[in-house]
Amino acid sequence: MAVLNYIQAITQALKEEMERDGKVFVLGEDVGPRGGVFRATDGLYEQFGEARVLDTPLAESAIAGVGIGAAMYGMRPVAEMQFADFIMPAVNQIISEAAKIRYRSNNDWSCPITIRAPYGGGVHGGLYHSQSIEAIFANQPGLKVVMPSSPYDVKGLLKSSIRDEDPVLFLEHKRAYRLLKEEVPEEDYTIPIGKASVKREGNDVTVITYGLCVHFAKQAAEKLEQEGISTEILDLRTVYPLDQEAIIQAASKTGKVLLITEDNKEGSIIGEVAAIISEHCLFDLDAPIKRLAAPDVPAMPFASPLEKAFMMNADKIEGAIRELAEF
Amino acid sequence: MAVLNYIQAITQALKEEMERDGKVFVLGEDVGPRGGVFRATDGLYEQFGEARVLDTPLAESAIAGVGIGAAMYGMRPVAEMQFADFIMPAVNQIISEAAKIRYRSNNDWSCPITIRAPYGGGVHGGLYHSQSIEAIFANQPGLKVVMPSSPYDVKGLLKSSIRDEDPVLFLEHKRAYRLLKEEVPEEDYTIPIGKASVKREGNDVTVITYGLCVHFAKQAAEKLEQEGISTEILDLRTVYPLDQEAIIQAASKTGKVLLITEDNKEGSIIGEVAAIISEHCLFDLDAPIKRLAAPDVPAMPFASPLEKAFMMNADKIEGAIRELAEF
Amino acid sequence: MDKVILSNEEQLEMYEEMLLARRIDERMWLLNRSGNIPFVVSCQGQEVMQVAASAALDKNADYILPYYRDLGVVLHFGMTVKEVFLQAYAKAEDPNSGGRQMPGHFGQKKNRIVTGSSPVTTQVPHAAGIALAAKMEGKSLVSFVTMGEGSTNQGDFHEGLNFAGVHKLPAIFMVENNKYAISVPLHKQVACENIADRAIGYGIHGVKVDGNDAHAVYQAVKEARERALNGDGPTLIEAVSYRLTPHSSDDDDMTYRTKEEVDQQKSIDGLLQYRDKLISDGILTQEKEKEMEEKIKQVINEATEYAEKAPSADPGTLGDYVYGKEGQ
Amino acid sequence: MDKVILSNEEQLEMYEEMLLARRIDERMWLLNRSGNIPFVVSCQGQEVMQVAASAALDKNADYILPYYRDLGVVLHFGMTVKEVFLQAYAKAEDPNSGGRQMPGHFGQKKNRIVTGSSPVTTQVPHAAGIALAAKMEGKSLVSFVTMGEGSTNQGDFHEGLNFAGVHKLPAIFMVENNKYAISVPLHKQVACENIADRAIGYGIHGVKVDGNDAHAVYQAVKEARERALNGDGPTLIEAVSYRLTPHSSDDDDMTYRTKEEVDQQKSIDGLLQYRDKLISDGILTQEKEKEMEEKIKQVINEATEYAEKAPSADPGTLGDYVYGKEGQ
Ligand SMILES: Cc1ncc(C[n+]2csc(CCOP(=O)(O)OP(=O)(O)O)c2C)c(N)n1
Ligand SMILES: Cc1ncc(C[n+]2csc(CCOP(=O)(O)OP(=O)(O)O)c2C)c(N)n1
Ligand SMILES: [Mg+2]
Ligand SMILES: [Mg+2]
Repeated sequence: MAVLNYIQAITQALKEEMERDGKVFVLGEDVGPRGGVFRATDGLYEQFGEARVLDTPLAESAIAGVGIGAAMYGMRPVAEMQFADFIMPAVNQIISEAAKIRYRSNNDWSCPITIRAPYGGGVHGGLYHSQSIEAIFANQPGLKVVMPSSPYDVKGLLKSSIRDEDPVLFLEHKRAYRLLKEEVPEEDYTIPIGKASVKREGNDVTVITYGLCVHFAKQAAEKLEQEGISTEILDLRTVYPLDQEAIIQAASKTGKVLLITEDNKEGSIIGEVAAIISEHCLFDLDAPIKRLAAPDVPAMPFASPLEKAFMMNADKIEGAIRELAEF
Repeated sequence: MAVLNYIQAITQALKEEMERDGKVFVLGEDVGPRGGVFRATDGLYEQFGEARVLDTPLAESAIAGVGIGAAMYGMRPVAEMQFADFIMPAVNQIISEAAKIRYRSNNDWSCPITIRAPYGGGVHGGLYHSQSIEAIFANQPGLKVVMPSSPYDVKGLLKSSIRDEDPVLFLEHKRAYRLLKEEVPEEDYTIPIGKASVKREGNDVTVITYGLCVHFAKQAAEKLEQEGISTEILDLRTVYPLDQEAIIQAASKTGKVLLITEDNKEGSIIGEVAAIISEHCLFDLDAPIKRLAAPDVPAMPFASPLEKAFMMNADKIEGAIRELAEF
Repeated sequence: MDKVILSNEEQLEMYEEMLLARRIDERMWLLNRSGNIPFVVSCQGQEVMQVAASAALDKNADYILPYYRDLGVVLHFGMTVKEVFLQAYAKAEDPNSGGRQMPGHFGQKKNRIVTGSSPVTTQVPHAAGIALAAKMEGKSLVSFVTMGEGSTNQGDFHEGLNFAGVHKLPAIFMVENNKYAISVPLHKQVACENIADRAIGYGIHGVKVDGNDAHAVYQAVKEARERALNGDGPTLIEAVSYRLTPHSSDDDDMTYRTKEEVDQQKSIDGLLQYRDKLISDGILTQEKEKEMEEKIKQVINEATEYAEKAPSADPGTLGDYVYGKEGQ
Repeated sequence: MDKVILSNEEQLEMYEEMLLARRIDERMWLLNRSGNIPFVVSCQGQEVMQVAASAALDKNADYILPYYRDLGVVLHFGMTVKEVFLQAYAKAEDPNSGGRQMPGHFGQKKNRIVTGSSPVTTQVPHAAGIALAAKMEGKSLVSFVTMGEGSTNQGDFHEGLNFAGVHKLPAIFMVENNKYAISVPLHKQVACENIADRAIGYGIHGVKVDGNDAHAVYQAVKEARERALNGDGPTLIEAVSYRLTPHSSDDDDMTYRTKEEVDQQKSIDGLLQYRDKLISDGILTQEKEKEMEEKIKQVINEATEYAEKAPSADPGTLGDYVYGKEGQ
């Protein structure tokens, strides 16, 4: 097994899926000879040619919409949004079309498209290259929103997404691309969409989070272990629809719940997680549900001091877990 | 004081604001001679002329974007989306632009636009003329989302929105247009954005909701009163950003909370409301927080039996309040 | 391409299909006004271009992405009259959506009628995507997509046609220019002389035809299809006619146009023009016409009756088909 | 309009502004490569069209909506070199955004430089909106908006130009065609011969000019402005040049184009062409040029130093200006 970083795992998943199934193709801005601005599609153009690795015009609604058309025909398009922030022009195609095609046609048509987009901050991207956009799409039945937290997960989940019968919005944390490394099997494997994963067992405090925050939470938990604070970490992996059962179980286990997101607090994914807990296992709680999130400002600023103040990190999480443990 | 229905109150607010301030103008599809497909702009074209009542090309991103440009210049545009479902092509303009203009320019520029859109179902509108779309926008600091529940409120809140220094997404329930009637003052008045309103005092169960559901909740509460169940109803009025204080107070008051939305359940506004409660007054609760919402299907179907099954109504609410009261 | 010659048979078939669409639409209005069905959105005034265009396609291979007025198109591609009424009544058996969508939202996979939504113009990039897929798979087919002229002002029109142009896709974009977008007249929608002039901005072929002239439309689509299959890329066709009814059964068109204007347009109704031509060419006789009308009436009666009696969707199915089977 | 004659003075001023933009940009790359500033997105190769176009506007009345490469435009409209460096260093005093946005995201209300974002082309409908507002208020001014040629494929381009066309707004849309959208070459972006050809689809005037020819650009914008103020509606101008640098400091352009191609383009660099012209016309002398360079260098040095030392944004301001004062 080779150690891969997060983006290498993505590239490998794409390559393997394209080899496995001739109906899989990728389209997006700069995905061709350039191999993507982050190099997620590195080498694919050379291997599969321009018919299956399409540099598109700069038009996100067309990238999604053309992909949707091809998916309805029976292909397995993997569309790339260069940055998640630039998915906004494609919202109509994703929400009005992709998410509703199966339901509106009473199961006659379907739309097996995967839309990949790098999200998240801490990369000096400023307001428009740092956003967490999942909340916009996390109220759209018919759509699935997957946000893997590690190289192993990202490979298995991307394969599942491409093979899924329905549209999947696949959000990759761009800071994770080169930051996170781990052993990733060369053989084919998939990870089920819709299932959360316990990334760490613990008894004092339950952290529920997703994406890059899982990494920060692990760092914090390791540190706190030395203080004798034992942290359970549940990685949501799929943020829509949520794995209710896993959430209820993890929350009930310790009775003290810390929900973390890199997104602005109000209206974020973790609000729904809190709602599920307060609906299903309120009486198992020993402390109010605590949410740790970015401040409610439009997006992460560029200047380092501001970016740092906005961005989630292990220290902020450590403090919050400790506070909860001491409650 | 005259009795007006909900849409007449809107028309009156528009007319009065256009008379008051020459910088106010309306733009949208069919808002001119046709007076809007619901007739919200009835008579405005005749009174103010085509320079201030603009029939636009069929292009929502331009309706929003042109409005945003005019607002940055110093005008007070009121843009109409013909149906809230058709706001999707304008998401980029609303989220990337309107919501972020003040913040990104460090207070140098601002964007005082009001975007009106009729939302909601129960009108035989099928999947694309019935949607609740507020959740998509309820994670965007810089933007305000207002959803009035009555003719009195809609007039006062629309005036506040037009006068607001920042972008407001103003969502009107299209079934309320002709269903709801009440006395509406002819003199000028405004209602503050960001403040919830107690629509009914009660001691047993707290209902927190917004939009047309307030009407249904009132009907249910009246009926239950005869059974001796006393219901407090908090109308959120502004669903983003939420009035936390009012929510905490209303939830704490009875300790039994029913949250209601016409939207799909997962990821809806009421998830955030539940999160606020579970963060701030968990120990004041005597029952798990209960949520009553539409099923998680892509949108409200057209056929009557399906529409009825999807749509919120007083009976469903009555049952849920009773259940909670008996907990 | 040389001028296509249509046989008498073919012409009669086309005419009958146009007439069928018209008669169905008229029945819909009756049913709506009598409170039997909640909503109608009409094809009246556009049947000629719809049927003529469809007739120039290969209904056993091509994919169509019709918009809500395209009754003539879907009839040609195999949707039965019964099915059309089932969707008007929003019954469970409706093959388009099982009653989930409003009438006029077509979709039927077995006939390659691609499911459509209400937000206009989203189907345009889909048409490009289907053409792209067909090209990738080396299939000899085209995708044919229609929209109103007002809808050509949406961003998706621009993005879809540009994509198709760059990739020289086998797609045909037909704009049914009926001069109004609900109440907004053409000159408030666009400032250009012709919608077809937009083709040059996408490096594709553009052509404007009289949408009331069946043979002109047929010829234009035939040529566009040949171009597409020859690898010469997409075509933008603007077919001009007029919307003879209000926008829908919820509209009152007298708030924005005059009866005189509508009456004048009714006098040049393409359906009547084609009828007169077929009569004067000796292809249609009074007798044949009567036969046709009777047959159509019977089919419509049967379909109406069937649809009216057909069971409604079961509320228990509300949650079905949000997602398909698991993806692994 | 007759050919505009520019005085020697005016020509020298334009040239100096172009040169200033180039020298600032070069300094930015040095600062980036030495680790002083995190990001550069360049104007190099587009200074000529930027300054020439701006010079044809009224910098005391017109509104401009520049895109990220438009250093030449914002300098002309009054942004100081110091301010330019303050934004490159993302310092609190940066008038564009107080360090909140990446470099190249301009905005300065006092100079009518309209705040911009990163998603391309959103500024195009804004330009229409500003022109609409100006028209409503009876002001004698135009809005001038620029974008790359790749950005003309976004829906907002189509919707914005169509709106401006229908309402005959006093707006000028200038496409800075530098032949690439990051790695994607022009022929994969569009299939049309000229971006300017898109004008016909909006019923507006379209013109293509050599973006390396200062006087041609000046003339085109001057005429467009006159047209706008005369009520003759908007103009689409395509100005063609080449992007001489990688897309940004994060890009490696050698993955998608050759050094030969870039070198060839450098040999026809508009800035050099204009310099040579001014020299051969006897307007610029070696001496004057040296003076200019020295002056520019000094201004840049001072600005760099100032910006480097200026305080960063205080994290305590992170929550400021999400909303303004209350709306009642
Ligand atoms: C994105 C979007 N905006 C608004 C509407 C509401 N609407 C339905 S039809 C229509 C007019 C369409 O005009 P046109 O494209 O000319 O087609 P026609 O109805 O004239 O055939 C409008 C505005 C819609 N369906 N979708
Ligand atoms: C909506 C959107 N999609 C993608 C991007 C990422 N991006 C930034 S610049 C660029 C290329 C722009 O090309 P062009 O318009 O030709 O301008 P140029 O950079 O060549 O001057 C892309 C794809 C973006 N900023 N916005
Ligand atoms: Mg029309
Ligand atoms: Mg370019």
